Amino acid sequence: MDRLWADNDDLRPDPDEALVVDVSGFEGPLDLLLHLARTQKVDLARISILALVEQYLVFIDRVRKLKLEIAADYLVMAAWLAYLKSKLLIPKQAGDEEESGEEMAAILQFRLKRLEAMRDMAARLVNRNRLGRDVFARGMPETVVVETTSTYSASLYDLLTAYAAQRQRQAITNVRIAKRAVWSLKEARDILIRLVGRMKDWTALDRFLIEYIAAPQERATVIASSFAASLELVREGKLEVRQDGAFATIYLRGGPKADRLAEVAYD
Amino acid sequence: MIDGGNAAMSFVDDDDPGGPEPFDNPAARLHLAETVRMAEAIVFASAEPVSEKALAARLPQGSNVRVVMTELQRVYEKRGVNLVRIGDAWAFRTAGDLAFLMNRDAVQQKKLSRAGLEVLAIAAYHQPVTRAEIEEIRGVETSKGTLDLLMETGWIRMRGRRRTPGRPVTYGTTDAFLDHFGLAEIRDLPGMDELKGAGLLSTRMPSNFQVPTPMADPGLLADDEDELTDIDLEELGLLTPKGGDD
Amino acid sequence: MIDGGNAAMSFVDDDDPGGPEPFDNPAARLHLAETVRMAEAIVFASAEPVSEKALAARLPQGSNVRVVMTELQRVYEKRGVNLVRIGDAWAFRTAGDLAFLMNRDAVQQKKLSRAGLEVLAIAAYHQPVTRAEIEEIRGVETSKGTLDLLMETGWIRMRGRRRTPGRPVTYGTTDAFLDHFGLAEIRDLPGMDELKGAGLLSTRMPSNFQVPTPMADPGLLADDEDELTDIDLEELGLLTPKGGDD
Repeated sequence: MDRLWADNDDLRPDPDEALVVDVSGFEGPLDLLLHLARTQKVDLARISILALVEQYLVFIDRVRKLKLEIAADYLVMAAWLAYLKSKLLIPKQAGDEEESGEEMAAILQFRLKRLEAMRDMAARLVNRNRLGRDVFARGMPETVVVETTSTYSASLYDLLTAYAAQRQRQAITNVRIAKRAVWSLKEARDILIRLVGRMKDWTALDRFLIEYIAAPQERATVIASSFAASLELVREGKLEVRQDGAFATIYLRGGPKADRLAEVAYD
Repeated sequence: MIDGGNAAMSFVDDDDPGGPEPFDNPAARLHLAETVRMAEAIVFASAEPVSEKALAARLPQGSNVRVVMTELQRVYEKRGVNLVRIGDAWAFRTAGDLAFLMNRDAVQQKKLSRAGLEVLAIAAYHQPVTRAEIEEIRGVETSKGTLDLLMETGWIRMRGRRRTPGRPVTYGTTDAFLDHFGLAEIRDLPGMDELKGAGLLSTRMPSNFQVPTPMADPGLLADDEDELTDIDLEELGLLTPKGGDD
Repeated sequence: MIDGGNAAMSFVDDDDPGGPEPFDNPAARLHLAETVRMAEAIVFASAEPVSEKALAARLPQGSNVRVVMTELQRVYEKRGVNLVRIGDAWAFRTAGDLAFLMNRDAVQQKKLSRAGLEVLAIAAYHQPVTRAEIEEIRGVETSKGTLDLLMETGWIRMRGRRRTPGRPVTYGTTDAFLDHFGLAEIRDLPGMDELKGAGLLSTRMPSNFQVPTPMADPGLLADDEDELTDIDLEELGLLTPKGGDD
């Protein structure tokens, strides 16, 4: 809950140090990738995506070997990157309508650049002259200048907080929820959207997922949940699924709705 | 009243509100000076920004609030206290260059966590933005309570809903955010134009985004290529992760 | 330091602090101007009058506090705000002739009580809703005063009567409510998933828990709702009975 306020923010593991292999200090797979990209010590526009993919996969392997608990996001990303790597290494086949590995790499690079830009902007923002720290308001206000339209004030946040707290109090909350094995349908859905929802390329996600989910009892739930979630997303037009024959690899890619959502967003 | 104000703005040069045009008349000039004094007293008395609407209600009828405030801003430009605009409200704040003098007494403020700061920056630069978009940009689920606490701090707010299927709630920043970070408006966020130009404020990769060349290091890649050409694609997918062991 | 300040006073003419004696040197004059800016910021930001001793401690070493403050006082002499000396401390005050601006319509804005917020939120999400239903949702009796107060704010209104035994009055929100909370329409209120996503609602709610989707057009009567008639309004005491003087 209090993750909004920093305590020991800079205690991030250094993935280069063999002894410290832990993802707990990272804000998800993209953050880890960005951190690894920085170790290439070149501009993000000039990093080798292939080398980056390699670094990530090595890192995840090391973590798995030490049997450290690792969030599903990291494994899904590993699966996707392993796929990307195969695309980058195999020349594009003639008549292949799929996006090339280079295009997939470009999208990854774009996402890394965008995240890095937001980090930079966040840093510039906190270093501005801030009210109450560098710049001050009148310390001895003489009167309350108010808009005469309303005597009472409340913010939408106040309203929603009051409502949520009240409804929560009244609801019977003694329902116990069993600890999930790995993935709920919702988790699978969220992760799929976040990782492949907007990818235009056919991705054989399940194959790579199997590779990266170690425990056999987890495989069943991961595959079942991600398959069920992908069907749901297909129905909503956010995802497309392709299978060339019975028991053949299942490919996924972003559907037409996934694109439209993004376009409307930034008109 | 504010509309009237904007219309009258055309007579006045922003950089030189004391120019000849509107103040030719000594009586008009005196009148403006008196209105400026009144605005000064009202805004100075308040610790919170005073909206132009509230000012218009208290200044003599027919006052052009924007002209008055621009003049007052000019008067305070080089002083130890400056008049700043926050959205469509005005406030006096100590001058930024005197921060060294002021912040030694500042109450130690809680520091935003990295996650909190990132969500705040994304909400500011990408607004209106949905939670799913924030998560897409960060590549990670937003922990429960990050948005909640940012809303409690009064820096971000729910703005409305995106007019798309599912009508997701959108987030954006508040005037308190502008006030806290010393911004007159969202357009003044640092680096806004560069980010826009680079296409980094879009949810999808823009078509003009420079497609990088992962083969920037051709030597390394060529070696790998030779080694692996014989290997079947399916096998490769399964074997790849183990390649990292050696 | 204060003594030093007083001693230096003898060189300066109060009415003309820019006189020849101490400011002959342009560097000294610049230095004074900068010190005046600092003093201005310190006094402005302080929550109480600032003593000359406190000023001396924060201004550049060797500053003549009395000279600095006298200069600052001169700057503010004819402005909407004046610098006044109270004993040996300094503070800004609204100019005496503008005091009339301060007291007019100084309505103290009050925060809505917790009960008020709850009833308001229930009226928004569950409208059209009767008082009995509000009480059922809250699990406590709602005092009539709370509803009266909310109607006084102009945020909730009586919509009509439910077509059930007893014909209870139904309540809902007004356009002023949307305006105050920055909502384009009532459907913009976040739903259950969004309340959870923002961290306002626990993710571990019972499966039968629901947050209603507010109606698309709250202006229209629901199927089981009748319009309020003049007679209803009379009964509710909102309309003086025709001819009645009490």
